[in-house]
Amino acid sequence: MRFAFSDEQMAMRDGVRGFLEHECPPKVVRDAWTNDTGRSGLWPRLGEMGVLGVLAPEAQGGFGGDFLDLVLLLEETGRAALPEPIVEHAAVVLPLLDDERVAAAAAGDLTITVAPPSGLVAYGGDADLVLFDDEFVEPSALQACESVDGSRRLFATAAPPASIDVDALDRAALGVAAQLIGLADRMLTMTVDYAKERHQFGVPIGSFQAVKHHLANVALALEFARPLVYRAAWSIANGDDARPVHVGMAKARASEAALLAGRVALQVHGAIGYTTEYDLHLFMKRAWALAASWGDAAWHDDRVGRAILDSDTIPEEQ
Amino acid sequence: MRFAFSDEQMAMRDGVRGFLEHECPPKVVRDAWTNDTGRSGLWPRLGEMGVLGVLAPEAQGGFGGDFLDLVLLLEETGRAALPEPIVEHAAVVLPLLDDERVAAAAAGDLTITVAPPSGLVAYGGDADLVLFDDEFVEPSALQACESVDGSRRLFATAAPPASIDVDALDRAALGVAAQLIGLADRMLTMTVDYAKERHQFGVPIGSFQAVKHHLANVALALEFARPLVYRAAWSIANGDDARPVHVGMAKARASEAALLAGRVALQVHGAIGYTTEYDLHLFMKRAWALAASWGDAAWHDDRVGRAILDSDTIPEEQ
Amino acid sequence: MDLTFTEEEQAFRAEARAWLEANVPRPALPSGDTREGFAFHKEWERALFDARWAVVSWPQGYGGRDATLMEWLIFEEEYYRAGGPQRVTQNGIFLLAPTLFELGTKEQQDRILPKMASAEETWCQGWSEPNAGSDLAGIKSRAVRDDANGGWRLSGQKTWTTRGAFCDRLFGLFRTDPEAERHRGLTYFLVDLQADGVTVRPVERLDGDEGFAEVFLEDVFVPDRDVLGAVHEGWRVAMATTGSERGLTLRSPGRFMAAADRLAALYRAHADHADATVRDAVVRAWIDADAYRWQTFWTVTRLMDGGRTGPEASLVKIFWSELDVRLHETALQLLGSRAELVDGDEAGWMKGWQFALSGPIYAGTNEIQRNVVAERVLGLPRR
Amino acid sequence: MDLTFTEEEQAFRAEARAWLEANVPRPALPSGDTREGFAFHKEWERALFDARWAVVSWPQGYGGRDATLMEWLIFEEEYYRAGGPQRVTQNGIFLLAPTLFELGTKEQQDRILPKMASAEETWCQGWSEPNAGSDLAGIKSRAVRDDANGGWRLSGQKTWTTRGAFCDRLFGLFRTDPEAERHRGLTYFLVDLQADGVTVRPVERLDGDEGFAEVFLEDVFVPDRDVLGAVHEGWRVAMATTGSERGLTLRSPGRFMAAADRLAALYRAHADHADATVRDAVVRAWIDADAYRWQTFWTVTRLMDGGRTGPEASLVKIFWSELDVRLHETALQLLGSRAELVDGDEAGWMKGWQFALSGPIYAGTNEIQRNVVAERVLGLPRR
Repeated sequence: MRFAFSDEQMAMRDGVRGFLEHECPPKVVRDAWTNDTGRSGLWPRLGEMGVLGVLAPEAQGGFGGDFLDLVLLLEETGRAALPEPIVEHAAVVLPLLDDERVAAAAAGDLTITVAPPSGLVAYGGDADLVLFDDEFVEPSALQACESVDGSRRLFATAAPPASIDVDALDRAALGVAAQLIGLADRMLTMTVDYAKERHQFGVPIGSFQAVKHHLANVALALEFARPLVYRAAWSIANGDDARPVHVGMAKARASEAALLAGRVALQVHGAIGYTTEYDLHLFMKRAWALAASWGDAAWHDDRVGRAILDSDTIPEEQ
Repeated sequence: MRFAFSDEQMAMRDGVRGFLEHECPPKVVRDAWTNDTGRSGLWPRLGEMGVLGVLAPEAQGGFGGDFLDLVLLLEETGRAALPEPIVEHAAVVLPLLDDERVAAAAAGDLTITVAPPSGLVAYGGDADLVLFDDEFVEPSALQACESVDGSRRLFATAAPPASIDVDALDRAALGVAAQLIGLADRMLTMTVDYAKERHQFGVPIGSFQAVKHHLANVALALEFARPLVYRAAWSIANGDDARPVHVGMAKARASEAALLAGRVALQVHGAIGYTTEYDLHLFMKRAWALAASWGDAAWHDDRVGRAILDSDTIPEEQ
Repeated sequence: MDLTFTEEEQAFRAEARAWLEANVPRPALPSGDTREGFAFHKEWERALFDARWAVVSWPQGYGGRDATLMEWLIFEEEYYRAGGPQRVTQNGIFLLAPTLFELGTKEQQDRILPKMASAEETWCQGWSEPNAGSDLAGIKSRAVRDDANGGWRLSGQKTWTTRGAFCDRLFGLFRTDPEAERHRGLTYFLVDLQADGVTVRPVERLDGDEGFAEVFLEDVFVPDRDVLGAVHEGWRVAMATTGSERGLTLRSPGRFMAAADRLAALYRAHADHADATVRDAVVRAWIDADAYRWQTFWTVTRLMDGGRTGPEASLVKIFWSELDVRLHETALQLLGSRAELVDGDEAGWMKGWQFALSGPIYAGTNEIQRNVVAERVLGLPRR
Repeated sequence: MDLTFTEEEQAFRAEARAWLEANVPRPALPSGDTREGFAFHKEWERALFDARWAVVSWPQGYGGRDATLMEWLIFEEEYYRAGGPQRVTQNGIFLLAPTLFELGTKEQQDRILPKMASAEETWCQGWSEPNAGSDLAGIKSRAVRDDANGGWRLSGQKTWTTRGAFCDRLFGLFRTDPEAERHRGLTYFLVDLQADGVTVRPVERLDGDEGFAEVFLEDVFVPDRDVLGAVHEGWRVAMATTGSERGLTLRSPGRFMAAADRLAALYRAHADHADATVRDAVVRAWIDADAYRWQTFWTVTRLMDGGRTGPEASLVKIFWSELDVRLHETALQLLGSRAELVDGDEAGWMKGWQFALSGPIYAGTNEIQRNVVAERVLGLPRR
């Protein structure tokens, strides 16, 4: 039993974090609310860096990696609220592509997104292809609709897909779970920093026990959700039979951690956080959207519950 | 619309409160843990005072009152953790008795208890009669069993009753809800007093914001549960068709308020509250037992839910 | 105790219901927290005023009906039951007016109240400042005496002023005694936002509406007749308002009963795929709205008997604000992955959720309110 | 990353499982927090020791197996999976022993550790005093120098001493410098409870067991060899213990995984009439137990790589203690109106509930722990 990432995986995480801190500051997310595509313009460079092609075979110019190599990078895209269909493209679609397309997708020459069970396709309007049921279709006949997160452009399919491959759904749910961990961490950091600076009654508001306990509760939720996400990434990477259960636990707790982080962040910030001039809302609204997509906490808890309660034997913990 | 008790009802409440403060201090409850009957010895005097006979016709020596006259008195018996089957006797059984028995029951010459759906009869061993289904039987063939509340003597029937009259169940559930309000109020008061006295880090622990907010949450639960209990008492007294829904709301929120009051009381007291030498456990364990009896919060919420969600129209609020 | 409504109360309810069913705008008005929407809402307020439904609890002379508090609650129930629009006059009629009735001069009452009720003059509040949020006593905006012109000259900045970009006038506290600190030396002013030296900058809120404003004042003249209460006594004057703000009038049970009914209807529409825990949350929200209704009848009966309400108002503010959050959170859970849409049929829930999130923050954060409950209701030491 | 167990780990697990399945007492032993029960538990501890399962992570020389932290976690999983009894030696082997290994002399280690592991000598902790609970630095019990006899004379009162009425020896802090205040001038002593001047009064806990004790000391002689660490440095010495107390060893994931499995089984037995919200609570408790397991593997991997764990230990204590409360609360909800029975087949849940309620209180209340998280993990100002 060794539950830690490799030095290479950590180094790649640090590289992507540094890149996004520099290239995807809140201003980039904010601009995506009003630009044509809702996107960052960083897609080709994410291809160059190998982020899009982590799951692509080396022969097709990919990294030849697995979900463990990808999960920390997706967490960073959450931390930055990167406005791109990167979970759909890099985590869901890539393993399903034929050789011609996989190289283009890994390089970032293509953008491919996915029609989820809701039929609300993220960035569908600007994508080259959309995975609908088990085929790739042109994003024609998509109806633009508006998300509370203005940098997350949604397009509705005429009808929701009839079925979703369970492995594809698990990769999507876990990719989003990783982003939710990054979002929660970002909102916690923002709020701790604000609570140290902001003074009321002659002291930093972070010195009030009520504020301390709110923030400690966020740290608690994060501390115990994060390992579930990494464990599920291992289960996907290694084809563990219980991966749907592991993904369910991860998405459920990561969704709740991010929603709690948003609630506490807004409450501690007060009115300033309630304005769109301040950056918090960019992350909070992304968290609202992602927590409910690819199955919310209740949906995944039910999924886990069926596995552990409706069978006669509980999955052996080993 | 006039939502207040009459001066007479308040005066009777004050009388019973004064009587119980003097005659039923914690020592009496504590003694009931170890004496033969688990009872207070106050039954005849409660009869004399007219507490047992509130619902009995005046012709039979009763008060000729309704549930509104009774509910505040039951709240006081909860505040004192009076170890008696008073809800079963005075709230459930009395309206069902024939003329001979009603006089004796009102006077306290009889003690009559009830077999609830669980088949666990409170004080069944020491009672003269037990209401089982719709008949009164001798408490024979009852199996003594032990409650976590040592002053609440339980006896199991061979089989649980086949059916319970819904009005009897509502009177029992609301009577217990009133006692839970009294218990919650008592535990809140005890804990506020302790938090003012107990010093740590050179200050009263009640000056810590975390302790303040714990106790404020108890006050909040009580403030909004209590009117539901009084409203349901009016609905029973006036035969309102929606009384099962009103009782359900009252028992659900009163149960939660009392359980929360117990949790917070123990947490704020710390180790001292965790000893049986201290009085808190007498009230906390009664709250545990009553919150789960005659339907717990989840059971009553379901009952309310069926009424408001499974019909096409929501009951008109008027 | 009599939990039936009197014949008068039933008649009042019936009249209100009939008028509202006939007059509530369909389709719903655009948000009153936008410049375009605000104009529509002023028209609606005018219609309410003309039918004497704008301020039912006020004296007839000022456009009211001398309604009892109980009748006012009934009106609120009917107003939200009928889907009545938000009240853009709220800060005036619910926050400033009680203070005017209590501490204003007859001249001020006669001059200000009728135009307030008819929305001819709309009011916003100027409490918060960049460094005076939860800590209101940190106010730095000041007023300097101008004897020559018989008034004061105000300078400083107010912030988070709801609808400040659309309103005509502002009420708030300014420091008239530069030597005094904290709660002392403040005065309560009524400020014309068209006056020279006033700059208003709209600020966009979470939901995209420009519902906030920053108000900058530079040497703005305010005549003595627009001082409310005694000079330097502004804190005491304002407390009457914040008292009522936290108390009954700000958010009466009617709106939450209506929201809970809409939530129950939303549940029925989604019952086939709704999670059992979400069903339970719907039931709890509905029960809590009902609990708020009865707790309010309990309080109002006491008030009508001549009793008073004090710090218990903090319990009420905590309860409705957190109920509103849970209620909308539950609706979003029912909508699932479609909850994020802000242009669909159910977009109102996401809009309402964002509005609900302000509840635990404004009018005194719920952290402050819990302190008040602990210290002033339960008597725990302030430290 | 490799989330499979090594062959060594699997072999270790198999050996532990086989021995435990063959040796765990059936029926379960009576409570070890009663005088009668304690004797049975000492026998069980002796059996564990003889099979070298008492202290698997200790050196072989002291009766251990030099097991890795990971193997220790595996043993804990198997121990609770097999329904192994509570560990009445816990305060010695998990709280005192780490300090002895770190700061004790070789003589102390050789003299004390073997008897501790075999339960020949049982240990209780003497931290709390009537006025030193959450505020441990409020300790008033004192030790006065006795040069003539080469030791110290202790006086004062310790309280909430778990199993103090049954144990042989006590470890705790006493004030050796009467001038010093708060954390200064304390010394860590090992006290023989049979010594002259010691009076122990059992105190009954919520669940009816005499699991607590008050320990009164009057001029009790303690030789120099029973001073642990440097004189006046007791606070620093004790922190090692409270560190591990809040950290890994006190409540490892194994017991909660086993409890969550029992809860799932209880749910299945009641599935026909269980409320949907209670089903959800069962699932959440099970997931949380699993989350605790993986958070622990995450931490232990870091420790085995030479990393350290600090104030994060407070997050762990908050999590398991509140999980334990929720888990038992859920079980009681499943039992419904039969939950209050303490003599039925399922009485263990009510007993467990009462034990769980102590979790958020002892070893530093969860309020204190949340302060630690906020100040030392998140870096918020202490004020």
